[in-house]
This record gives sequence, C-alpha cells and structure tokens, in this order.
Amino acid sequence: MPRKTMIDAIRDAMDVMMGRDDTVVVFGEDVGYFGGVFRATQGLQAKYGKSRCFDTPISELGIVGAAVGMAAYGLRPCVEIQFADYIYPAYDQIVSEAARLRYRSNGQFTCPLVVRMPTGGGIFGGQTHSQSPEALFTHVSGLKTVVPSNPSDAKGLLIAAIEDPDPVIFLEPKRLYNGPFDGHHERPVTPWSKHELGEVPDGHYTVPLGKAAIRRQGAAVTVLAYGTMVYVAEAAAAETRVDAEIIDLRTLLPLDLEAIVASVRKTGRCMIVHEATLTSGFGAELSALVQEACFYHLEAPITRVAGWDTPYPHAQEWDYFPGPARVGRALLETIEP
Amino acid sequence: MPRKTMIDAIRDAMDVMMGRDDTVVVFGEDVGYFGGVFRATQGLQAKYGKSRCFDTPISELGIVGAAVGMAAYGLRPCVEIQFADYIYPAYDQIVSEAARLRYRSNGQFTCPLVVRMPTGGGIFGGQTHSQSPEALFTHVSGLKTVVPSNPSDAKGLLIAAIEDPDPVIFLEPKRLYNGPFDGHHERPVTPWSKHELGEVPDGHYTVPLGKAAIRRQGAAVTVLAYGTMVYVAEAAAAETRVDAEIIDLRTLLPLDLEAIVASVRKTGRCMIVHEATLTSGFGAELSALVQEACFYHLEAPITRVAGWDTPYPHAQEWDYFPGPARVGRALLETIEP
Amino acid sequence: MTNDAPLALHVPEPAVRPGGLPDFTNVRISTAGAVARPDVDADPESIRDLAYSIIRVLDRDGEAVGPWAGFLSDEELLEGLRHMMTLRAFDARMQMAQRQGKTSFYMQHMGEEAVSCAFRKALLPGDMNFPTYRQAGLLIVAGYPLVEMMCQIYSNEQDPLKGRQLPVLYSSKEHGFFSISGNLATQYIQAVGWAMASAIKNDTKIAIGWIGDGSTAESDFHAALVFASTYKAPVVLNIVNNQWAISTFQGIARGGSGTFAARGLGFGIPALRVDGNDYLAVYAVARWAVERARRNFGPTLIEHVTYRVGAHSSSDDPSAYRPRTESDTWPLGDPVIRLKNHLIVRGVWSEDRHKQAEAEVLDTVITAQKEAERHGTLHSGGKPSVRDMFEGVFAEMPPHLRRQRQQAGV
Amino acid sequence: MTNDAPLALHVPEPAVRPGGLPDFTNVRISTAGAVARPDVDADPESIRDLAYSIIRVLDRDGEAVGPWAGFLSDEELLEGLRHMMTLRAFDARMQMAQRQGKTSFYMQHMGEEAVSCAFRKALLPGDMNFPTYRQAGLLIVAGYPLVEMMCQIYSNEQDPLKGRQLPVLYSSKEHGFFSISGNLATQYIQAVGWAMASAIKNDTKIAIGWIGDGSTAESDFHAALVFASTYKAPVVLNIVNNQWAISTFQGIARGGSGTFAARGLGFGIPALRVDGNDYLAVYAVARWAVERARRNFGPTLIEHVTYRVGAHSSSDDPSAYRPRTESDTWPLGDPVIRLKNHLIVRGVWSEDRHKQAEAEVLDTVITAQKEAERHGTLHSGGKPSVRDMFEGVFAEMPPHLRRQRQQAGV
Ligand SMILES: Cc1ncc(C[n+]2csc(CCOP(=O)(O)OP(=O)(O)O)c2C)c(N)n1
Ligand SMILES: Cc1ncc(C[n+]2csc(CCOP(=O)(O)OP(=O)(O)O)c2C)c(N)n1
Ligand SMILES: [Mg+2]
Ligand SMILES: [Mg+2]
Repeated sequence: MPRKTMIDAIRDAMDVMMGRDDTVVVFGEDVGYFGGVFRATQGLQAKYGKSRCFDTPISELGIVGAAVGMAAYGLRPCVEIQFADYIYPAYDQIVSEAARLRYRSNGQFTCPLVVRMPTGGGIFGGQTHSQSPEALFTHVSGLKTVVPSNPSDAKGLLIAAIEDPDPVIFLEPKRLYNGPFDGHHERPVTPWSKHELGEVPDGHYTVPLGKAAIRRQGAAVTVLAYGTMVYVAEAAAAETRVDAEIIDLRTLLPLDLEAIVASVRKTGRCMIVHEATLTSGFGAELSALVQEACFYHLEAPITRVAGWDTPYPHAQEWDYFPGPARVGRALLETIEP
Repeated sequence: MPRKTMIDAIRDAMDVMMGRDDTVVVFGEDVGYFGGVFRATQGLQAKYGKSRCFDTPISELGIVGAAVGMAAYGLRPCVEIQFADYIYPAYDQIVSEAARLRYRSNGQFTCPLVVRMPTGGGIFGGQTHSQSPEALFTHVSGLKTVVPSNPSDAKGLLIAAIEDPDPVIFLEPKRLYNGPFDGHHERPVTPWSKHELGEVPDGHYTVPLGKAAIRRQGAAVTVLAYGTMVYVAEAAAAETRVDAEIIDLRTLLPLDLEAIVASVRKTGRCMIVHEATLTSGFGAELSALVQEACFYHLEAPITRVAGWDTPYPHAQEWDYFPGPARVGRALLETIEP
Repeated sequence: MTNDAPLALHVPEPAVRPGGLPDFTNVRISTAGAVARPDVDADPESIRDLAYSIIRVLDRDGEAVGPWAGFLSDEELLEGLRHMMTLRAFDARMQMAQRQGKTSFYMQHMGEEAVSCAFRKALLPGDMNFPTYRQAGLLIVAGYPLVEMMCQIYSNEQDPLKGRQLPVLYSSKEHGFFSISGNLATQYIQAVGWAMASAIKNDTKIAIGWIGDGSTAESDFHAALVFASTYKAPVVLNIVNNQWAISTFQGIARGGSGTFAARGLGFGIPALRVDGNDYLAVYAVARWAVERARRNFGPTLIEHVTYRVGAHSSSDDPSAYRPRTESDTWPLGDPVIRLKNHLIVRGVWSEDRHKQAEAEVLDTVITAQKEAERHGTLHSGGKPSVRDMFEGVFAEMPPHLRRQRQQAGV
Repeated sequence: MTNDAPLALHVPEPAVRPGGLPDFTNVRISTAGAVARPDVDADPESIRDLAYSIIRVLDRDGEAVGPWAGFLSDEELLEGLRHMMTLRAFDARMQMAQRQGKTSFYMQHMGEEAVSCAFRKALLPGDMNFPTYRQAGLLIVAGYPLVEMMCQIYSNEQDPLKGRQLPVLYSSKEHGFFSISGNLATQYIQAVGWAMASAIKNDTKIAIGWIGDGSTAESDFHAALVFASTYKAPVVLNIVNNQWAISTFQGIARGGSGTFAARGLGFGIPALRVDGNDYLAVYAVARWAVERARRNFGPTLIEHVTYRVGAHSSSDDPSAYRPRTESDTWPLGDPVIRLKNHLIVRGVWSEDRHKQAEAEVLDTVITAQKEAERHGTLHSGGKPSVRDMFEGVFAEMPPHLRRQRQQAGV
C-alpha cells in the first residue's frame, strides 16, 4: 500500500471527496492558489477550479460564517483555519450557529461543515502557533471533535467528517504531519514512510467517528491519549517498561466510552495525557467519566499529564511539552502511587 | 445592616469603586443613560459623568478590546456583557489578549479588567439568554473566574475583582438577582430582604478571590456548587434529609482546593452540581481534582449533576434545569450508590 | 503639534431625552420623487449620493411620484396594505397574549411593517432571507400560516420548532426564512455564504441579509461586507435603521458617519437609503437590488430609514430613555396610514373599506389564535415533549445523549 | 427580474502569477506634489478624494515638491536615512542568524522601512504604538537598544520577555511600543481603547494602531473603526498595504473597493493614502494625523502604499505565488534609495558617504549582535529559566500553578 505523510493523506481525503461530491468546497487563508501554509490543499484549486477551492480574506469569522451559510444552502464546506490558535474570532459562529442550527430549526437547516486546523506545539511556534483548544469544543453541544494521530486514520476520519451531517472540528496535530513524533525532540523523527500507519489506502474509505483504537495492548494501566501524545505514551511505556494499554481516542466527541471502560476495568488503573493546559482540559472530562464508570475497579488514582497552566512559551517549549520523561514518571506513579 | 438585592449590591460595588478610584470606568450595551437591561449600572452615569459610564455600540469584541487597551493605559474597566450568551464575539480578545498580556510582555503591560455578565437560566430565556459558559474561561491560563451566589458576596467579590491586577470574569447568576432561587419555580422566590446573605455592608469591603464558603456543615457527603446551584443543593439536602456539607465555591479559578479536599476527606463522598452542560463542564475538573486528592478517602463515586448536553431549550426549561428533585436523587445515589 | 490642551472623550447623545420635546429637525429628508434611479449595473462610485439621500415615492398628498414609482399595480398595493394590517393585528394580539402570560416574550414591528412586507414582494420562490426578529412580515407575505407562527410563540405541542426556541425566533425553509438566531448579526455573513453557494452551484437564487442599526457594530457585519465585496456575492444586505437599539440611539452605532448606508461605500458596494415607511419606495428599491443580485452584478446595501414605535420587546419600557411622544413626531409617518391614503387618493380604497378590512384582519388573527391555543400555550395545555429536548442536537443521537435521556426518564 | 442566467462566483486574482511578467500598470499613482494638504480639522466628506489618490513628496528627480514637503530639516532626513539603513542591516543579519539556526523564526521589513521609521518621528514621548510584527522601525527610531531586540529574537538569558514570545514580537512600554500579539488585528481596537482612556483622563497622549492590508478583513478592524468613529478617539489608524498577505494578494481583502483607505469613509473618518516608500510623505501625513488626534479632532485612517519585497517570514518562499522579479518593477521604488537620492540632490549626501554609512551601520549591528550572542541564542548558551515559564501568568502565582511548578521541579 502507498505510504503518505499526514498532510498528503489529508489532502487525499479532500481530493477524494471533491471528486465524488461536487457540493464539497474547500477554502481558507492561503488555501487556494498557494495550497495552504502546510500545503494541505495544494493542487486542489488547479484540479477543481476557483469556485471549489479558493483563498479567503483573513477573517476566521468570515470563513466559518460563510461556511455555515453554504452548509445551510446544501454544500459541504471543509474549511481550513491556518492555526488552531486563530479559531477564536470564529468561535461565536461555531458555538452559537454551526452547533445549534439543526436543533433550533428542528432540522430544517443543517450544518454539515468541517473546520480543519493544525493544533499542538513542538515547532517553536510560541503562544500563537501551539495551542490545543479541543476542550473548548467538547463542551459545546452539537459539535463533534476529532483528533487523528496518523495518516491512515487522518484520511478515513476526514472523509467521515466531510460526510457527517453535522459540524465537525478536525484538529490536526501539526507535529505529526511528517512522522510519529514521540517527544524526543533531540532525535530526528521517523518519517511516515517508515511507519505502518503511514499506509494510506487509495480512494474512498472511512474511519468511523466515535471509535477509539487500541495502539498497545497491556495489563498494568490504561493510558488515554490522542494526537501526538499517543507516541509520547508509547515511548514512555517502552522506556519505563510499564505494560500499558494505550488507547488512541481519535474522536473526543462522541467518545468511545465503551472501549475506555472495558480497558480500565481490566487494568484497574488509568492515566490521561494531553498537550493542552491541564485545568478544564479534556482530560478532566475523561477522568470524571472513568471515575464514574470504573470507581470500584480503580486501584489507584487516575492521573493526568498535560501542558502546564501557562501560555505556550517559545524558549521553554520542551519544558512545557509533556514529553516522554514526564509521562514516564507519571506512568510509574500510576502503577505505584 | 441594610438588605439589598443582588443587583443593588453589584451596583453598590461599582459605585464604591468609582467613588474611590477615578481609573474605574464602566461601560457596555445600554449601560450608560438607561443603566443596563438588568439596571446594574443605573445612576452611575448621572453620578460620575459620561466619560466614566457610557453606552457602547453593540460589539462585544469592541467592548472588551477597547477595555484591554484602557487597562493597558492604566484604567480599571469594569464592563458589562448583556448576557453571558453574547460573550463569544469577545472570546478572542479575552483568551488571546486579556489573559496573556501580562505574561507575554513580561509585566510591562497588564490587564486589570472585569467582565461582568448575567449567566444561567430559569427566566425562560431560551438558548441565548441562559448559558453558563464558565468552563470556557477556567481552561484559559491567565483568567480568574468568579460566580457569586448572594448580595453580600457579590459586592465583596466584585470589589476584589475590580481591585485585582489581572482580568476577572465575573458571572452573575441572573436567577439570583432577586432572591435565593432554589429551583422550585412553582413557588415564589424569597426576596433577598428576607435572607441574611442579603445583608450588604455599606462602603468598601472585599471577599477575597479564591476562598470558598461552607454554606451547610454536614457529614454524609460534600456537595460542590456555585451560583444558583447552592440553593438548589440546599433544598435537595433539606428535602432528602441528607446531611450534606455544601460548599459554595464562589471563585472557580483560583480554586479553594484546600477547603474542598478537607471536606471530602471528612465526608468520603462528593457530588458536584452545575447548570452548564455536563460534558467538559467545570464539574469535570472538580471531579478530576477531588479524585486525585482524595482517592483513598472516597467511599463512592463522585457524582455530577448538570445541565444536559443540549442547547438550553425554551419550553422544556424546567426539564433542562437541574432542579431539587434531580439533585436530590443524585444525592441519595451518592450516599447509597 | 505640541498642543497641550487636554483631550476629552466624545460620547454621542440623542437630541432629546425623557422630559424634553421630541425633535427630529436634524433628520435630513429628501423630497419624494427627488432621487434618481440609476441602472442596476451602475458603478458604485457614480451613485454614492444614494447613500446620503432618502429614496421616497409617496409624497405628502399621498401621490406616488418620481422614477422609483410605478412598479406595483393597485391590486398588489391593496394586498400589501392587508399584509401590513395583518402584521399589525398579529402583533397586537400576541403582545396581549404575552401580557396574559400565554408566552414568555414578544417583539413587535409597530411602525416598521412596510420594510419586511414590501421587500418580500420583490423575491422569488427559492430565495432565502436571513432575518432578525423584526421581519415577521416576510413570513406573512410568503403565506406562512399565522397558526404556525403562534404555535411557535406559544411553544405548544404544535410548535414547529418543538419548544426549543424563544418566541418569534421562527424558521421556515419552505418560505425562504432562515432560522433566526438570538445572537445579533451572526446571520449576516451566513446570508453572504448562502449567496456564494448559489453562485458556486450556478444557481439563480439569491440571499437577503437583515440587520438592525445597532447590530451593524458587530463583527459579522464587517465579515459580510468583506466577503460580499470580494466575491461579488448575489446578496442584498438590508440595514433596518429604526433609530433605536433597545435604549441606545442610532448615533452610538453610527458614530461620525452621516448614515449607515455609507458603510457600504468603503467596500465598493452600492448603498441606497430608502424611506422605510413608504411601502412603494421599499418595494422599488428592493426590486432594484434584487435584480442587481440576480443578474450577478453583486451585492447591494440598503438602509431602511424607519422608527421603532413600540418597545424593544415585551421586557422593555422605552419611556425610561426617550420622550413618550417621540414616535408621533417621527417625520416619515406611519406606513399603514401612508399606503392607505395613497390608495384612497388613487380611488381604490376608502376609510370605510379600511375599517372593514381592519375588522376582517382582526377576525382572521383571532381565529388563528383560537386554533393555536387549542394546541396549548406556554404554561398550559399541550406541550412539546421532553424527549424533543434531546432530539436534533445531532442527526443521530450519540451514546452520551442517549444515556442522559434515559437518566431524564424520557 | 426573472433572469434565469446562472450565477457564478467571482474570485479576484492578481494581475500575474509565477511565470508571468510582473505588471503594475493597474496601480494608479498620483504625481508627486499633486495632492492638496487640507486643514487638520477639515470635514471628512470634503477630503474624501484623499482616500483614492496617493500623497507623494519626492518626485522622479529626487526633489521634494508640493504642499506636503518641507517639514523636515536635512539633519532630520539624514538621521531618518540612517534609521532605515539600520533596520535594513538589522534585518539582513537576523535573517541570516535564523538561517544559521540561532533562532526559530524571523520577519523582515525590506521595502517597507520608511513606513515605521518616518511615522515614529511624528510622535511624542508617551504616545503609544500598537504595532504588528513589521514595524520594528518604531523601536529603532525610539532608541530601543539593538542588543535588546536581538536578545528577544534569540530568546536568550537577557531576553526582556523571558523567552515567552516568538521572535520579533517585541514589547517596550518605555519606548511607546505595545506588546505585539501573534494574533492579527487584535491590537487595533486596543489602540482605540488606549486612546479613549487618554481622553477619559484628559491626558494629551495619543495612540497609534497598525495593521496589514490582509488583516483589515478581521473583526477587530471593524470594532476599531466603529469605536474610533463614535467616541472620536485620539488615535491614528495605519494600514500598511504591502500588497501581500502571505500568499494572498491585497485584492482578496480589498474586494470591490478601490483602496483600503476608502474603508474609513463609511465611518466619517478622514482617510489618506500615502506613498509608503517616500520617507518625506509618510512623515508629513503622520504629522497631519497626529496633530488632528492631539487637538481632539478625532481619528484618522492612513493607508501606506508599499510593497513587501522579502518573503512573508523565514518560513515563506514567495516564488511559489508571485513572479520573482515583481518587486523590481514595483512603481514606488525603494525607500532607502529614494531618500538617499533626495539627500544627494540636496547636496548633503553622496554615494561615498552612503557607502561609508552602510559600513558603519553594519558595524553597529554586528557589534550589537556579538554582544547579544554572548547571552545565548535559542539553542545554545544562556537561556531564560524554566521558572520564568511559570511566572507572570498572574501578578501573584495561585496555588495550582505553584503546585505545577513544583512538579516541574523548578
Ligand atoms: C451578540 C448579541 N449581543 C447583544 C444582544 C442583546 N440585544 C438584543 S436586541 C439588541 C438591540 C438590537 O438593536 P438593533 O440592531 O438596532 O435592532 P432592533 O431591535 O432595533 O430591531 C441587543 C443589544 C444580542 N441579542 N446578541
Ligand atoms: C487571527 C490570525 N489569523 C491568521 C494568522 C496567520 N497569519 C500571520 S501573518 C498573515 C498575513 C497577514 O497579512 P497582512 O495583514 O497583509 O500583513 P503583512 O504580513 O503583509 O505585513 C496571516 C494570515 C494570524 N497570525 N492571526
Ligand atoms: Mg434598531
Ligand atoms: Mg500585507
């Protein structure tokens, strides 16, 4: 099977869908002629024309607001926000409009919209090119939130998101675009061409929203992770030799609670990792849910490892990022509190 | 001591601070001549002049953005957002600007700003006059978030917020403006004039940010609540005769974790109530924290009672609102799971 | 440049406040018939004066004059009159129903009936309005049943929106009426997006955006103008300047510019001001802008100059912030009376027939109200189900919502 | 009106793309000296043509001509030339340092040096700029030490911002330079708020907002214009139109309006366009607008017409989206060369002295660079502490952050 980078897989998903369904349109800042600052839309304008793939003014509100109108008309817009850090100007259109349109109109108008955005740090992008705002979407009723961790999933999840009848927030861990970065920033990252999850089937396929994947079977502790943290957890497990069961959530909402609960009931322990700041991060919801569902199976406190409650700093990037050493320490503590 | 409604207490706080400190300015939609749709700023323009209290264009972004600039200049703006449901257009200015200004300028510029907004449902306000968005602020590093539950606290907390050197989100449960509403919507609410927490000292005093209050001592279970839910919890405890210890958090961030942990270690059980939607609500963070700090003291799962994960409906308001019956049932379950 | 005189903040104020005498002498009003009617593909720069004048058709004597006159037959005008009368009667009854506790909230149109009623006549089936809460005329003219409107207001068992929305936040796709948002202005950019979609699909439908004077300050207004200007979207962008935004007079949102229409000039969007209380003028201007959009010449911005005679909503009492008699002195008069007089002048209507029509219209509205109330009102009778509260958040209910619905026992 | 011809989406395109021949013939440029200089309290309506012309002082022969000439002495101009040369040399060295891996990121000013350097000269101590990332000239002219700028870029142990900010997002309150945000446009409305505060306090200081052509599409731009217009805030609002927003040409943000300055007209804000590559013109226009603000006549919008000669940032390669030689054909020339030629024409400068000055300037920059690098570069040498990461989130560190700092072991 062909191996692709995550960017190529994401582009492939849009390409497949634009080819199959002429209601799919793609736009955003620098997305048209140039093909996006991460090149995710490269070639789409040339292939599908300027009406289907185009540059927009720098207005995230405008991008999402116009997309809501287009979705109400009957199109399936898949828009790009250049960095997740720049989604806030569009937050009202997402929360008050996209998320509630089906509900408030009793299904007369719907909003099949995908908002793609690169998320996470690790590229020395400082406070405004590093954020992981997923918890700001999972709190909003009416939104689905997806975070792929590899090219194969990214394509299948993005196709599922574009086909989904409701708005989907699609967060792309930019540090994974080129390879399964495990937090060892001092080492070069393995390219996707050397990783089996870099194998991306041609053509149309979906990875269903709401289904997690077990990345590593284990008996000692369940690790809940998504995006970049899946590989950091894998590295931490390998380095600490803890027999962790690592679950890649893939979709945060709807959540695959069944898979999580089954695993935690088996291992009796749970650790949650994410890159976003700790307080009110999505890890809090995971912790609460696991505790509610597995209280009598838990042998130790559920632990959370996350970004610190500070803005993402530039110089101290690797002190902020919850890397394998920090995750490994927490893993050991979860085993022996 | 004089008894005041919560609106009067809030107005009093602004009045006291405008009188003491001429850098305090107050503005927002309909806030100037008219005195605000809830009348919280009535009389302030007449007393302090149009430069200190004025109407603004309908632009929440503009209100907060201008306030950030004023705060950087050296003023202490205390602005009103007409309903918390309308804060999203200003979300970028709050998250990317107000919250990070001190940090990113290494203290050269600061943002002593208070953003007041009525929150919560119970007035048949439908989807856009009922929301409780506190978790969207507690996730943001650099913000403090306050939710008063009575006139006496409201005044003291608001003065503390205005004097605070950093941005404070001040959420006012609008259903409490007139009295300690306990969720029994079929009964008239007791006015604050008949409640001891309606006693509001004259002049300047503060209730420190970050300190919770124990509203009811109890041994059977700790209930964590804030805003309107404090009274709903009280009613539920009375009606179920569960000996609950009810903690009114007052400030969500910084959180009085010490008080919470002390109580849960004592009772061995914990229930969390809020009106906001459940998933990724602030209850998730509370549950995670309690579980982390009190794991070995917990005798039963921590429970959460919250608004459902739907938009706040109009007609089904009282089915949505976590009223005393629902809270009471959860209380009993927390005692005997 | 080293001027050390202290600066001072300028805060705009309306001409009068309660206690003062209403005064609209500062409102510059063009003579009926005086404003030219350009070609629909005119260069925006060449017609920039239209953003500063007021297009008017009906003169003081009730005659229709000038280049914007003559687009509607007597039959159409009589129908228009009935639409406005229906809206007014509907408002009166629903306002009263709210006072009687049959619903939680109401917003009326008093004085602004011509704007939505006349505009709607210029549209074709399939065109989509993105309205605010003060354009129910769009529904009435489109033939949406009064009973359904009322059921929405009552949040009863027949409420097409299942009790989920605040009263008057209607939605009817079939009638070209987009779901109203309680958040101001958000729908303005959506209208532009919808229009872009129509252009992308090489369709022939156009979109119509609606916004209040106060709400033009919101960000979505800017996004709408930027996108409409860049992509020449087939959209008509209406600003209903009814002089007030709750307690805030229009000068706070307008600031230093003479008019709201002027906002369009900075975007190269043709901008017209029209007498919003003149049914004929609103229709003529709507027709012009709709044709522009339909022929792919791009967007038009229209400022409808009118006056909010009633309170902002059932929660508001305007006597706290403006003179009680201000509405009486509003120089553009009342849209219903003006159209009535015109029809009388034309000899196709009379005071008697008007009275009779009033009675008929009231009767229709009351009949509808009775019918609606058979299905319940907010606090009594038939209700939407609690199950409905959990439906429709997503197309398919995800597991966590199913669990919650079970917990709720429904 | 029942035109059934299908609609089509209009997507603006630049005149040329890579492979094509650069072509600026569509750029209308006024003759130097041709645009009148109105009084600073002129009625905005009466000077609306200033939003469509270009104010220029230096003519082809290097002479300063017309009503906007004559505001700077030869000494001031010589100093101005040195400022621009310093900025250019600084850029070249830092761009190279980035390529050498001494920092993560850099953004240069090539071609736009006159805008910030000349503007800054019109300000007084205490005035506050709210800059974007392409106005480092404001700091250089204000005398902010090059070493400190470099320490910020290197995120080293002497970085005044403790390593927290991306390179070039400087902050220096003392030098009237507000903390740059990585989020576009947000600071524009803040500038208006700061100016309002100055007016509220009856101060004499003014604020200056800065924004790029592309960023005018953001919501904050609208909020700024609304608030500035309503409260007549003492603020100068600059738009730096350097023709590009990363890969997106200015026509996407500008849409159907002829110029960006035109945006101001809809708000009754005087709007001027100036040759941004003409040091004398920028200064003269800045002085006019600053005086207007200082004398409490309210805001001014200025569009600086210039060209981004370099890449958007160190992460960008413009050859992918515009002809490589486009910058050579930019009709407004190079700001440094134009000022140099003017000074030579005036007989106070020569090619030789210019060469010598170049060497001196480079020397100064290199000396500063050596000094800065003694304190470390991003990946080697002295660093800000990890403790610094936890400081300054709040004035006082709350318990949860203290716990986290302990967990981090610092
Ligand atoms: C985003 C947002 N901010 C504030 C409000 C509260 N609000 C409701 S109506 C209104 C006034 C609107 O005035 P205008 O746009 O002139 O419309 P009008 O009511 O006059 O028709 C305000 C401030 C809101 N609904 N949404
Ligand atoms: C809110 C936001 N959206 C997007 C970006 C990404 N971005 C950074 S610079 C830039 C282009 C800005 O162009 P312009 O305003 O013309 O300024 P210039 O770079 O030309 O000086 C973009 C899109 C951002 N930083 N912030
Ligand atoms: Mg209005
Ligand atoms: Mg630019």
